[in-house]
Amino acid sequence: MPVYVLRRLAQTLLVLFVTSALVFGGLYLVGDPVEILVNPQADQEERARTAAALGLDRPALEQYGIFLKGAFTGDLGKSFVFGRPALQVILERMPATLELAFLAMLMSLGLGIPLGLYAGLRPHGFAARTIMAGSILGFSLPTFWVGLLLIMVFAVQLGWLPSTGRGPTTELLGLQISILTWEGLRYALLPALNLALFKLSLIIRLTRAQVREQSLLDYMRFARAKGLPRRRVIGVHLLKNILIPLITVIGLELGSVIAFAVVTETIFAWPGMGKLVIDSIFQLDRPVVVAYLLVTVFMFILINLLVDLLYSLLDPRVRISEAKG
Amino acid sequence: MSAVLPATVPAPQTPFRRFLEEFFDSKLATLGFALLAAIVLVALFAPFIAPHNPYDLAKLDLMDSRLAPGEQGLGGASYVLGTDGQGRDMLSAILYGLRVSLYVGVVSGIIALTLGALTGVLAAYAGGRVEQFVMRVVDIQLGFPAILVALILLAVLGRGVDKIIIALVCVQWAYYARTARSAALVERGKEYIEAARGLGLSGTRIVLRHLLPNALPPLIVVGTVQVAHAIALEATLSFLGLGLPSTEPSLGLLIANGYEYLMSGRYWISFYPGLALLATILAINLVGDQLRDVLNPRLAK
Amino acid sequence: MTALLQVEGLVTEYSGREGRLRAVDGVDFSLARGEVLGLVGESGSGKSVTGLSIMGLVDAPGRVAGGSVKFDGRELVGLAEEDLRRLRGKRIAMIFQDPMMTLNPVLSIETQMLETVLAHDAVPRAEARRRAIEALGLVGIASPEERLRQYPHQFSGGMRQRVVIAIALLHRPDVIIADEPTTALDVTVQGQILYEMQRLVRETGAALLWITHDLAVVAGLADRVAVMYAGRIVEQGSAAEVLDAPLHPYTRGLLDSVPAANAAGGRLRQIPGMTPSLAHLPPGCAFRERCGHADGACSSVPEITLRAARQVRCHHPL
Amino acid sequence: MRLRVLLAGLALALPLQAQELNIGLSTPVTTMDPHFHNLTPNNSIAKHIFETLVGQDDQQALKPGLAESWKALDDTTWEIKLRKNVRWHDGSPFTAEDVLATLKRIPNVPNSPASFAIYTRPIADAKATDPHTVVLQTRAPHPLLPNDLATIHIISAKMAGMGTPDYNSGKAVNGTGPYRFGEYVSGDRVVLVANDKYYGARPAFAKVRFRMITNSAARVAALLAGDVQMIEAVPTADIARLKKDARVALASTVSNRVIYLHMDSGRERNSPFVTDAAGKPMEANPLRDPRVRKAISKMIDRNAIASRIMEGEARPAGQFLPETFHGTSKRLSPEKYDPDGAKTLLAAAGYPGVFGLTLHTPNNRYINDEKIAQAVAQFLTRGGIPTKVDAMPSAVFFSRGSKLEFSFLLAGWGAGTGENSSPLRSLVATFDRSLGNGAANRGRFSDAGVDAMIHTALTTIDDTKRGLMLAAATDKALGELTGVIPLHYEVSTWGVKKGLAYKARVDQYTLAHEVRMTK
Repeated sequence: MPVYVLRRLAQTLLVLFVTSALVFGGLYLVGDPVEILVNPQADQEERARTAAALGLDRPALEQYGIFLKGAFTGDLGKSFVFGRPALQVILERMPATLELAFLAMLMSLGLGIPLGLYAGLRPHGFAARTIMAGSILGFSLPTFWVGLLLIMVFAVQLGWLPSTGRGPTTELLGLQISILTWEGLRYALLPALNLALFKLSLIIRLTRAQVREQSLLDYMRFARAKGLPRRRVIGVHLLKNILIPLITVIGLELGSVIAFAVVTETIFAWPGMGKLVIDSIFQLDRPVVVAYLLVTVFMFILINLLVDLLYSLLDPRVRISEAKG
Repeated sequence: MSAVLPATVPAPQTPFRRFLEEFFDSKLATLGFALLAAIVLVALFAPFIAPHNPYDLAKLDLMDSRLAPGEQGLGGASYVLGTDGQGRDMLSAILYGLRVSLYVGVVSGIIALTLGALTGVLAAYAGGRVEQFVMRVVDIQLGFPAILVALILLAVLGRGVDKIIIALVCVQWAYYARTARSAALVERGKEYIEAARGLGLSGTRIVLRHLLPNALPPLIVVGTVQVAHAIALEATLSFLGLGLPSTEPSLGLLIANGYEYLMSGRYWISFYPGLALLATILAINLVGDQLRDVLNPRLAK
Repeated sequence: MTALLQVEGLVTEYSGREGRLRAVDGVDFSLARGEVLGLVGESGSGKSVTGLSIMGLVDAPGRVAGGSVKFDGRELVGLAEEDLRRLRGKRIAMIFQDPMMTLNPVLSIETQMLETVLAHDAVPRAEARRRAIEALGLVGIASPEERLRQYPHQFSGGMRQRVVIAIALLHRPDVIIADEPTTALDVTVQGQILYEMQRLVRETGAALLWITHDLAVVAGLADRVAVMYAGRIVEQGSAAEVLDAPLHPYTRGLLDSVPAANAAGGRLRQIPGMTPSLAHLPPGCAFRERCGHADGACSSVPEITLRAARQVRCHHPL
Repeated sequence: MRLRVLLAGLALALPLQAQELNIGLSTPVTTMDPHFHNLTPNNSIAKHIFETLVGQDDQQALKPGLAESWKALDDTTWEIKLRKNVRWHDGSPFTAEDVLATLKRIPNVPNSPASFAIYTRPIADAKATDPHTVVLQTRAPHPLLPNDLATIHIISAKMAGMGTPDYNSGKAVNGTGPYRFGEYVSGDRVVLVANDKYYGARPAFAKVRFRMITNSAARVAALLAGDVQMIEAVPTADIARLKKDARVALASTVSNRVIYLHMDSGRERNSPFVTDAAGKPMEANPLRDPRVRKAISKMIDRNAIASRIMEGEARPAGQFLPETFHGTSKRLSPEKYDPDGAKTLLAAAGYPGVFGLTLHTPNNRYINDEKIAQAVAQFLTRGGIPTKVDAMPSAVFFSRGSKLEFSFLLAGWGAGTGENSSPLRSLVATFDRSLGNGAANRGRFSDAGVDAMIHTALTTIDDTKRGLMLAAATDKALGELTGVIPLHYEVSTWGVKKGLAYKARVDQYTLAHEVRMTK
């Protein structure tokens, strides 16, 4: 197993390198950051000064070379906008996004699996059809639209939850976390729900499809023939078999939830890194965008690795083949 | 379980007719199909059905902007679903928008599915280094958050239907590849593939006749979700100011344009396009669900 | 012998696109303590559904639509699910055809055995474990303690079926319904399992309903034989009599198509025609279109007639 | 950056107090260093904590700030008298040393993406003649020095050596203004607390929390939900509804920002987005002809755009700045909607119905920018010039625009100094790197007469004379030559909870110390 992990980490480095080159090149092509950073009143001299101060007066390849050199020592450059190390800017915003993604994932799993189970076990009932219709609603409505609707209903009309922003935070292992207190959680509920909606639909559908397939298999019948209570047949025999394929999806989706936070954070004024990166793209703050992508890609690969490990933990069949390979 | 219907039953009709019969067995699926057919027809013939041409700038009148549904404009024209901020007839815009959205969603979906399914199945078939390499590329692609790839790509490419299709294919193919590979992987391990290899069947034949069909049901599930996702993603990109040119709006873009009017009570500017989007995605999913059930040999009764 | 399991007029229907189908259409038989009954038929004849109907395991869109199943004097049709559950695995056990599919792939053998013990008896885990090990030993699995910790995929097909049998035997059930448990296995393994089953039934005194399409298996195992065709039992009697001198043309046909019964090098005899779809059964005797003896009388459904200790459902018994 | 989490958290949990004000900002504040990034939201926050020598009222008229008075001793020498009773937040007195330290720091802020050096560059020398008098020497006659000084936030000499990180953490933030630094969470909020020892009017709120809510619909929702009591940049779509809402009051004023069209009047041939009527590239560049530009101007119904697209939140423009500003023309009024006149002019120029255009516009920079462009295209297409719209994010737009990749573009200009010389010099003066002229002249309009007038005006110290010259330059550049086509002035609107009042400002700053309680 350690060899396997090491090999994956080595591949990760390669991936990160490719990522950085692509994004660097891409953003270089989009436009000149100086144009967007300087005050409109600035004259040509001030523009030249800005370009020089940010190292933008050098050829693109040289700029990338400088970036690479720094990257090897863990320095991903300074944000044009904030004038601070890009990595620091990102890491500062990361807990906010992670807690939102975590909460959203929790919601979509906590609701999606039971609902999907139900819809799969009683596929022809009224409730199941309602659940499935609802799930279609969940991924056909654009996130931004639903987001505003949630704000209008729960904050403006009903006044139950705060409309925007992040609540008070408490420190946990050196990170600022807001969802540990009820007050903080109140702020996180709407954005997390907004973010969860799409995944919730996906999980419901996947779970249902899995349930429908698995419940026809003989092991399910045998479990009942053994006289096991229904609770155990579904809760252990069925669920464990469903969870295995779901784990892969969940791993994938966690990454995409983090990325999709971009939209939700914009609407709910959630100070996470998604909102930061949108601003950074529009301001051509290249160091931040590159650092963000490196961080998320790294995180994603890490999640993937964890999923693979978890997978082999859950599925005895994989454990063996992994040992062989 | 030994089947209730004996497998040796004489086929009373061609497989295709059987497929049709099974497909239309469900009322819901029939409804979905009818809805989808209607939507596709409406989209195809939008220029003949639509009361106005929403793309013709010379025909738009700013003075008719933001009319409520049913209100009459200055020129005497009446607008069943109202007008948007530019004085564009919403009904016509929705009809034309359907066209754009379907085109973008379906074309990008088909290209991505073909590309993804082929790479995924080939990876599963080839195994070893090829598989490792392909799956690593897929991981890289999936590691890039879809919306960000699209954002940067579109920032570089600019706006346009072709550009958004490129962006959507780029962010979607990996999902299909991954799904196809894992489905094919399960099949690859099965005895009949060993047998097929043993029989000396060619690689292409095994891939095309055995691996691909078995990978199809999960691909269709992913596909129906992804087409819907593509249409919604396109709307989101438009919301963020990228995507399609605003003078030729898709449904998503119409919703995005109407977004700012939501708070002000001018609901129709984004509500009706939203309804159309919902109907489209609903229809696609109803059809997709039934397709999956009918095509899935394990679910067949 | 008093009947432990008494099945009378059992009807199981499936509702589908083509209307309601009777997969089991008025089946009667009984099973006595310690007896082995072979239920024989082609695939699709309804024999598996009969087994499931007894267990109360028929899933939607199917349902037991009529008749009665009495177990030890107690009516099972219409019994509350919880009461049925208490019987399943405890007093009536079932073994399925494909051992590769019967065991849950992601749970260890230990989990799958212990849960069966604990579902019916409130005993400490250690006791449940002891019973599991004992059951594994009983079916001839070497070093059972070690194998207990393993997962299904670490077992060969034959070994898995032994595990399944061990699970079925955990509570020393009164009735075991075995649905083609050897069909999916290699011939040599098949022989071993058959031998074990026979031995175990004799040791535990359980009654056995052995569902199969293989007459050769029945010949060596069963005390009595019932032959099913298109949802109905067409012939029933002691194994020796039915196999030696079948009364129903269908039984005859089945016997003739067993390779051993044919002279070496000679042409294999077959039943003409195909098994009909339940949806397109001919009116009257279901076998009539494939039967050499069919005439006008066969357009009405034949009643069961008794001949000594044998039953046959035919207008023209051989 | 240290987060005063618990404190803020408790405050959020409490019911709203009269002494607390929550404001929803439309753009993120990126730093607490008043000299790091010359950006409206940053300057707006800085104005609470720091002060400038010269102040500006809500109409950008100059008024005393930290300086009691200023006067030009000669063409290049200015004497500035400082206010005497001012103390820094840390208690130390404010003196001329602080001013000198500030002027020295401004050009030397490392990594600054947009420095304030454009305002200090004209100053050749600065010295203190006594603790409360500063004498500034300019390189050339520079009449706009007081306007420039109105943008420079004075920091205490003690903190001049501190870097931007120290400001962001709050360690170095030491001002003289009505509010003191409380907390800054990047991308989320800025919290300020009242400076009770302020020499001027005491601020009405003990604590002000600025929250960055960039999405405009969400900002309105936050106001309606009561999460904030004030928002800036109320979106035009919601104005009508908010006007009717008894819970809120609106404050608005015409701003100093004009939305205009720039045309490629530089290239003689092969302007990239000028096509013939069929959409094929065209060699001739009709946009060089002032009559064509005038015709385009006449095709546009500014009132329709103001009322329909902007929902009344704009005023049709005839020049760069509303007439109340210094140096504006008294003769120019918004071009009348006159499609027939336009046709006549086009015919006279020899281009009736022979060419088409693509109008490039940013889609996230100005209020309704993309929609205005669509409306313009609508009018032009109907007027006989088939026009397409290509909208893009401002990052792409300005990069391409400055590389002269467009033929016809929509942009906006806010006169930061509050004087007409700013747009004249940047938009219509001939592009000249050494003079710093025409930096935003993306149409490369050039006219020697206009250049000469601007140059003279910029070296004339006398305000009245300079004003007349600027007005004359405007008449020529816009009225006569139509160097750019002004469309409208944006109206800036703030929304406040009933019971509060805000005097809307032309410079679009949101200043908490200008918010009053009405009951």
